[in-house]
Amino acid sequence: MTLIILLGISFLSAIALAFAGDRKFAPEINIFGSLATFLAGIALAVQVYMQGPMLAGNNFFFVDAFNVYLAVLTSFVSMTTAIFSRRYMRREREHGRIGHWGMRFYHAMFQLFIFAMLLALLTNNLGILWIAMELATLSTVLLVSLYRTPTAIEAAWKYFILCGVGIAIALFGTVLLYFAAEQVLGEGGEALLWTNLNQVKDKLEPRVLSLSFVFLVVGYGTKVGLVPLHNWLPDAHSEGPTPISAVLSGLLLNIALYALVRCKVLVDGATGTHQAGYIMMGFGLLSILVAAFSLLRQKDIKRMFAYSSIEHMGIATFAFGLGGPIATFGALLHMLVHSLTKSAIFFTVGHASQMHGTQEMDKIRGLIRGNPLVGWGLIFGVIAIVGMPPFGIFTSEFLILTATIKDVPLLTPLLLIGLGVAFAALFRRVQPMIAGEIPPNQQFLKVAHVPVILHMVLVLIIGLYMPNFLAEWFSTAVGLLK
Amino acid sequence: MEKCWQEKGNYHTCYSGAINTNRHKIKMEFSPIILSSLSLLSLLFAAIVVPLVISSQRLLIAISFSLTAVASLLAVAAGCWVVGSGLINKLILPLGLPNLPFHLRLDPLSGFFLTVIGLLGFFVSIYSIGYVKGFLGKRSVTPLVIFYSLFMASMFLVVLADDAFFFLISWEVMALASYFLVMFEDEKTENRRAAFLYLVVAHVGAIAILLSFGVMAGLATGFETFNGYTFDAMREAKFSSGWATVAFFLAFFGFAAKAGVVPLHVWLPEAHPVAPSNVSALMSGVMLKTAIYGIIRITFDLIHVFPWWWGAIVLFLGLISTVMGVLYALMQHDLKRLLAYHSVENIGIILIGIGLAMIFTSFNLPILAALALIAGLYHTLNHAMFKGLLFMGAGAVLHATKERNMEEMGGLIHKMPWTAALFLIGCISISALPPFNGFVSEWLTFQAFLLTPALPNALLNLLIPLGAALLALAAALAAACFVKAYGVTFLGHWRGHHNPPSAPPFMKGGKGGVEVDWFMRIGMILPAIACLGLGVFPTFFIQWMDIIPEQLLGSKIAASAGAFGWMWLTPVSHERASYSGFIVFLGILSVVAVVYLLLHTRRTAVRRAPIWDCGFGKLTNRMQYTATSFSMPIRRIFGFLFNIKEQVRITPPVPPFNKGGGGGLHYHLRVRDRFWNLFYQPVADASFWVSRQFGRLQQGRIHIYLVYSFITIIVLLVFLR
Amino acid sequence: MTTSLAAQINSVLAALILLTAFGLLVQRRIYGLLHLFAWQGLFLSISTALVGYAAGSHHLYISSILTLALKVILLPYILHALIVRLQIRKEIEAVVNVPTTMLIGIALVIFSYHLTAPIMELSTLVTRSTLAVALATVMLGLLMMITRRHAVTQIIGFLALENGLFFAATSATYGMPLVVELGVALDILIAAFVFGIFFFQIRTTFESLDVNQMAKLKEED
Amino acid sequence: MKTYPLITEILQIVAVLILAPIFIGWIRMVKCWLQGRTSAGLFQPLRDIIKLFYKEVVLAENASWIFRFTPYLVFGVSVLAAAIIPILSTDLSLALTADAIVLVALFAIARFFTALAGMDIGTAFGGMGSSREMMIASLSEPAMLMAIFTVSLVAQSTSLAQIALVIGHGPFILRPSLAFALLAFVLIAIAENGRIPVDNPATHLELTMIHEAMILEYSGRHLALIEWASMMKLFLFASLGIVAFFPWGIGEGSLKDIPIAFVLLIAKLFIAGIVLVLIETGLAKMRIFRVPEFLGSAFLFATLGMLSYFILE
Repeated sequence: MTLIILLGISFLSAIALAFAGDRKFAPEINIFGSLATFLAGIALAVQVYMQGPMLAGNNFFFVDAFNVYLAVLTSFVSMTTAIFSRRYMRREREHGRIGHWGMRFYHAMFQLFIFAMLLALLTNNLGILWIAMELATLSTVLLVSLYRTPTAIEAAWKYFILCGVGIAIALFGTVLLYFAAEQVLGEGGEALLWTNLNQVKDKLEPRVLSLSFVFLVVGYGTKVGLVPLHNWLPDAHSEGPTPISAVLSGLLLNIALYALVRCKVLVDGATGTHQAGYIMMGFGLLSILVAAFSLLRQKDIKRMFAYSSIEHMGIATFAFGLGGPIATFGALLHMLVHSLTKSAIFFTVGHASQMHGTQEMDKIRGLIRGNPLVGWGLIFGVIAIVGMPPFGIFTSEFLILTATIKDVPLLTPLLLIGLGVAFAALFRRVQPMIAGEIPPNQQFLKVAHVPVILHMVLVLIIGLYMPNFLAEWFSTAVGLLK
Repeated sequence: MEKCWQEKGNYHTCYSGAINTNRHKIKMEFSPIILSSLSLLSLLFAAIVVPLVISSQRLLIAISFSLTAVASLLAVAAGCWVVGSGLINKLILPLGLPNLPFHLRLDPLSGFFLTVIGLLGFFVSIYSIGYVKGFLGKRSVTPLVIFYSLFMASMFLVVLADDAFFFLISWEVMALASYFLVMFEDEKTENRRAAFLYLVVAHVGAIAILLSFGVMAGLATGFETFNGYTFDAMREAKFSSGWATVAFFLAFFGFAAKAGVVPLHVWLPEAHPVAPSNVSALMSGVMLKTAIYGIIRITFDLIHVFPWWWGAIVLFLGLISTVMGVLYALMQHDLKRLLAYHSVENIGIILIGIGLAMIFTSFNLPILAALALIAGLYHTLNHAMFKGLLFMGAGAVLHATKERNMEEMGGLIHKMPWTAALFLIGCISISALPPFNGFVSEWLTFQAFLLTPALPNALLNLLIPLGAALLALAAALAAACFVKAYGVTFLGHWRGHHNPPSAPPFMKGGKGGVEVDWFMRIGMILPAIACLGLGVFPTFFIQWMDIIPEQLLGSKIAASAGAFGWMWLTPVSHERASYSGFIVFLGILSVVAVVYLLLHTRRTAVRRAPIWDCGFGKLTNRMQYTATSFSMPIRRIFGFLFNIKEQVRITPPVPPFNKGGGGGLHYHLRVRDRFWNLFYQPVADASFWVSRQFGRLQQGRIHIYLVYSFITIIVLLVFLR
Repeated sequence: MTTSLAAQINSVLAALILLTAFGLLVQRRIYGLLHLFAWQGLFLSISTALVGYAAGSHHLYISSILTLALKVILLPYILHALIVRLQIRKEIEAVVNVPTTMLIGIALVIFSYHLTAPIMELSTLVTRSTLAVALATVMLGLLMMITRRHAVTQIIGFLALENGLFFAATSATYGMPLVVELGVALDILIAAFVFGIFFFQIRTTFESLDVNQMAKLKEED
Repeated sequence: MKTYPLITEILQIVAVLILAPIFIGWIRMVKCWLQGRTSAGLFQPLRDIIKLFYKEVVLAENASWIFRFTPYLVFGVSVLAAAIIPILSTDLSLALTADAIVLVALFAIARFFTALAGMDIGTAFGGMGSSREMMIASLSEPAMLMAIFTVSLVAQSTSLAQIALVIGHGPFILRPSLAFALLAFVLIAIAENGRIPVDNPATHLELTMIHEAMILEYSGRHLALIEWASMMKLFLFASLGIVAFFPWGIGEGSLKDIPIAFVLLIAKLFIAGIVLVLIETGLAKMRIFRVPEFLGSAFLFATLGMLSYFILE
C-alpha cells in the first residue's frame, strides 16, 4: 500500500502540476508533493526495516535492502531539489529565461521524472525497469532543452539520441535475458521477475547471459555515463536548468547503476565467473581516468561537476565490479553520499551562476564574501566530493581503495592517479571562485538555505557516524549482491 | 580493574581501560585518556559552540584562544601522565562505521607527541590572543578561530587514533583545517596558490597512507570484517617482506609529503609563510611532527620487523632534506620562508635519528637504536619549541612592520627589545649551539652516528660517517643562516626602501618602539624558557621519555644516560661521551659575570660615536650588508644546487647628471627550487597533455559518439566469445 | 498452417526485414526512407502475428496490432506530417559512401550470425534462427544512425533499431510479457512526440535539420 | 668532591689565560726571526691586552646590547673551553662537561655572537666579515667532525680525556688514520683561527679581512677581551691537537704529574708555534673563493683517515 502511495503521489503531482501551470502556488505543490513522496518513502523504509524484503502487487514490486535506501534517497533529494528550485526557477522566470509554458512543463516533468525513477527502483520486472528508465530519459530530455538556446538543444538532442540508442541496446540485453530465462522458468511474465530469476540464476545459460550482459552494460552504462559512452552527460548536465542537473547527477545515474548491478547479479550467478565484474571494473577505471583528466580543462562550472559525476560513477562501478563485502559496501555507500553531495554542489553552483549571470568559472569570484552559504557550501561540497573526511565520500572511497589494494593491487596506481588528478583539478578551479573580493558582476541573491545545509549535514553525519539501520541495509544488500 | 599483560617485546604494561568493550564491566575512571578527551571536547566547544554564541569578535578571540590554551594544557597533562607512568589507555567511541568504531589509544609514544603538540599549542594560543587582534577591523576572525581549534583537535586526534579509518579522518581534517588557515587571507594570490599546492600534496600523500593501511589491513585480516582496520590487528599480523615494503614506502611517501621531506617539500615554503604567524608556528612546530609520529608508529609499532635498507633510505632522505633545506633557507630573504625551509632541515635531522634507529634495530642493536630514536624524538620536541618561538617572533615582526622581506628591515632590536631577545634565543637553539636545546638533540644524533662502527656491515660503516659530516655541514650552515636572519632583521639600521629610517613604518609610535603586547610576549617567553630548560636539563626529559624506546624497541638508555648524575648526559657511558648543558650554561654565565664585575669595579667610560666610514662620509643605510649579499659566498659555492637567475641591469646616465639622471644599477636575483622543475612541472605538464588527449574524445559530433557505442559493443562481443 | 510452414514464412519475413534494413541504410530520398520503414514495420507486424499463431500465445496478436498501428501507420504519418510542415529537402546524402556502408552492413550480418549461432542451438523455438537477423537489424539501425547526418534519418534509424529489438523479442522468445510490450509501445509513442518537438526546436534554432551543425559542445580546442 | 681535580682545573685555567698571549708572542717572535725583523718580545701581546683594558670604550651609535655582550661571551666560552680540554691533566673536575663535539659547538657559539656583533653596527665591513666567517665555518665544521670521528674510532670515544688516555697509554702504533686526521686538523685549525693562508690576522686591508672585519668597531676592554679570547682559541686548538695526537705526558691523577706535564706542554707548544710559523711563512694568503678548496682537502684528508681506519687497521 505504501508503495502505491509512494508512486501515486508523484504521478498525481505530475498531473496536478501540468494543470497548475505557472500559477503562484505551483512550486509549493511541487514541494508538497515531493515531501509527501519522501514521507511515503520513509514509511516504506520503516516497513522494510521492520519486516524485511517484501513483494507486492502480484510480485510486480519488490523492495529489499538494496533498493529501499535508493528509493528513500531519491524521494529525499527530489524533495530538497524541489525546495531549491522554488527560488531558483522563480529567478529564472523573472529573468525571462523561461516562459510560463516552460514552468508548467518543468514542474510536471520533474514529478514525472521522480515517478519514473521510483518505478525503476521498485519494480520487480526487468522489462518494467527498462520502460521506467526510458521514461526517465524522455521526461528529462525536454527539460534539458528548456532554455531553447542552441547549445541547450544540441545537448538535449545528444542526450536523447545517445541515451535512446543506449537504452534500446539495453532492451536487447533484456530480451536475451528473457530468452535465457524462458528456458528455465517457462513462458510468460514470471520469467522477467528479478526475484524469480535470482532464484534460478545458476541454472541460466551462461553464454546467453554473458552475451546479454554486453548489451546491458553498454545500454545502462550509457545512462550511468561510463566512458566511452559518457559523451552526452557533460552536455546535458551543463545546459539544463540546475535543479535538473542536480537530479540527473544525483539520482538518474544511480538508478542506471542500480539497474546494471541488478543484472550483474544474475549474470554472475549464471556464469559463475567474474567476467561481468571485470567488464565493470574496466569501464569504471576508464571512467575515473578520463573524467579526472577531463576535469582539468573545464571552464564551465556545471560541466566540470558533470565530469566529476562521471568519475564518481566510475568509482562506484569499479567497486561493484570488484565485488567482495568491503568493496560492495563501499559502492553502496558511495552511491548514497555521492548523490547527496553532488546535488548539494549543484544547488550552490546554481546560485553561484545566478549571482554572476554566467556559468564560466573565470567570472565567478568572491563567493564566500558575496554569500557565505554559497561559498562555504561550495567549498565543503567540493571537499566532500573529492573524498576528504570527515564527509561520507571519504568513508566509501576508503573502503573501496583498501579493498582494491587487497584484491587488485596493480590497479591502485591508476586509481591513485585518477583521484589525485581529479582532486587537483577541482580545487584548482573552485578555490579562486570562493576566495577573494566580490567582483563587480556579482549580484545579491536570495538563496535556498535548507537544501544545501541539509545535504551537507547528512553527508557529514554519515562520514562520522553511520547509523545502524543504514549499515544493516548495506550489509544485507552486500549479501544480496554476492 | 587493572590487569597486566604481555605487550610486544616482553614488556609489561598495565591496562586501565577507560571504557572497555572487551570486558563485561564498563567503568569510567579518571585516566589520561579521559583527560585528553576533555581537552578534545573543549577544543570542539571552542570550534563549534563559541563562535555561534559570541558575536563580539574581540571577545571571541579572548575566549576561544583561552579555551584552546586550557585544552592544550589538559593534553600536556594527559601526555605527561601517560609517558611518565607507561600506561596504555584505550577508548572506543561509538562513532564511525558500525563495525568499525573510532578507536583511541594513548600510549607513551602518542603521549609524547600529545605533550609536544599541547605544549606548543598552549604557547601559541596565548600568543594568538594578542596576535589575532591585529586582524580586527580588517576581516572576520571567526574562520580563523574555528579552524584553529579544529586544527588543534585534529592534531591531537591523529596521535590518539588507533585504527586506520579514524587516523585518516583526523589526518585529513588536520590538512583541511590548516588549508583554510593558510587561505585565511584569501584575497592574496600567493595565499591561494600556496594553499592549493599544500592541499594537493597533502591529499595525494593521504591517499598513499590510505593505500598503505589498505595493504596492512588487507593482509592482516583478509577483509571479511572491518576488524582489520584497527592498529591492533595490524600489530598482530605477519607481513610478507614484499608487502611490508610496499606498505612502508607508501606510508613513508605519504608522511614524507606531509613532513616536507625533500623532494616532497615544495609546498612547505609556500604554505607556511603565508599563513597567519600563529598558524605557521603550529604548522611548522607541530603539524609536521604528526608525520614523524606516523612514521614511527608504522615502522616500529605496526610493522616492527624490517630490513636495514629501509632505514638507510630514511637516513638518506633525512640527510638530503637536512642539507637542501638549510641551503635553500640560506637563499631566502623572506623571514618566514626562511624559517619554513628550516623546518625541512629539522625534519631531516629528526629523520636521521629515526633512520639510524631503524638501521640499529634491524641489526638487533636495541640500545643503540634507543639512543638514535631518543635523539630523533628529542629533536622533535626541541624543534617544536624553537620553531614555534621563531615563527611567533617572525609574527611579532610582521605584526609591527607589516613586512616579511628581511631586506626591508633592520635595527629592530632597538624598537622591539623583547622580541629581539626572544628571537635570538630561538636562533641560538635552532643553530644547535650549546647550552640551548637544539644542540642536545643534534649532539645525541652525532653520538648515534659515531656508534655506527658497531654495525656488522662494511658498506654502512664507510658511508654513514659521511652522513655525519653532512649533518655537521647543515648545522654550521644553519648557524650562518641565522646570523643572517637575525643580523639583517634585528641588527644594523633600518634598511627599508620606502621609509627613511627616521620614521620607520611601525604601527604604534611612542616610547618603547613597537613592541608587541604582553600576550604575545608571554607566548614567546614560555617557549624560550623551554628551549633553555630542555638544553640545560636534558637528563630529566630523556629519562621521562625513555619509556618510548623501551616499549617500541625493548631497550632504553636511561640507565646509562643519567648514570653520572642529573647534570651529565652520558648516552652510552661516560667514557664514551658526555655533555653537561647545565655546566656549560653556568660556566659561561659565571665567567661572563665575573669578568663583567671585574671590569666594572671602577667607573668605566663608554663613549658613543658614529661608525667608522673610512673617511667616505656619506654612508647610508642602503650600504649595509643585505641578506642577499650575506649569502653570496655560499650561493657561489653551492650554486649548482639551485636554479639561479642573476641579472645586472645598468641604466646609462642621462643628462642632466646632477639631478637624478645618474643612471642606475639594478641587481636582480632569483633563486628557485630546482625540485620544482625536476619533479613537479613535468607532472603538471604531463597531466595537461593527457587531459588534452582525452579532450579529443569529446569532439562534439554525435556520430562520433555513436561510433564509440558501436565499437564498444563490437569489442566487448569479440572479447566475450 | 503447420508450425514448420509458419517458421518458413517467418524466415522469409526475416529476410525481408533484413532487406528493408539494408534498404534504409542506402536510401537517399526521405520519402523512400519512410516507405521502407513502413514496410519494415509491416513485415514485423505480420511476423509477430504469425509467431503468435504458431506458438499459440495470443497476446502476440495485440503486439502485432500495436506494431501495425504504431510503426506502419502512426509513426510514418507523424514523420510525413513533420517533413511537410518543416519543409525538409527531399534529397539527403549519406556520410560514408554506399558501397562501403553496404560492406560494413554485410560484415555486421555475418558477425551477428557468428555471435548468435551458439545460442540459437539452445533454443527449442521454431523461430530461433531469426535471432541473428534481429541482432543484425539492430546493428544496421545503429550503423544508419552513425552514417546519416540528418535529424529525421537519425530518428528513422533509431526506430529501425527498435524494430530489430521487437523482432528479437517476438521471434526469438515468442514475445515479452504483455505489460512490457505495452510499456515499450507507450515509450515509443512518447519518444515520437519528443522528437517531433525536437524537430521544431532544431528547425527554428538552426535553420536546418543537419545534426552536424550541433557540434558546439566539445572538449577539443 | 676530590680536591685534586679542582686544583688542576684552576691551575690549568690560569695557565691557559697567561700562556695564550705568550704563545702568540712566541709565534710572532719566530715569524720576525724568519722574516729578519726584530721582535717585540714574548710578552708584547700580554702588554697589549693590559693596555687595552685601560682604554676608553668607543661604541658605535647604533650598537645594541649584543655588541656589548659579545666580548664577554666570547671570553667566557674560551675560558670554559680551557677548563674542559685536558691540557695539564686528564682528571679535571669539568672534563665531563663536554666532549670533542661539544667543544666544537662551544667555539661555534662564540663565532655566532661575533658574527652577530659584526652585523650589529650596520657597516658593510661587519656584514662582509660575518658572511665570510660563517661560510668558512660551515665548511670547516664537517671536516672537523670527520677528523674527530677518525680519532674517536681509534679511541672508541669522543671524550677528550678518554682520547688522551687511550692514545697516550696504548701501545705506540703508527696509524695512517691518525696521520690523515692530524693533517686535516692542522688545516682546520688554520682556517678556524684565521691564520694565513685563509685569513691574515695582521692586516686591515678591506677586502682580505675576515675576522678583523667583524671586530673592527671594537675598542677598549671589549677589544681586549676579544683579542684575548682569540689568542686563547689558537692556544686551545694547539692543545687540542696535542691531546688528540701527542698526548704523552699529560697528567693523570696526582699533583706530581703536573710539573712534568707543564714542561712537556711548553715544549710541545714551542714546536707547534714553529710549525705554524713555517706554514704561514711558506704560504700566501688565498682568495676567499679558494678557501672551499682548502677546506675541501681538509675534509678529504679526514675522510681518508676514516677510510684507512676501516680498510687498513
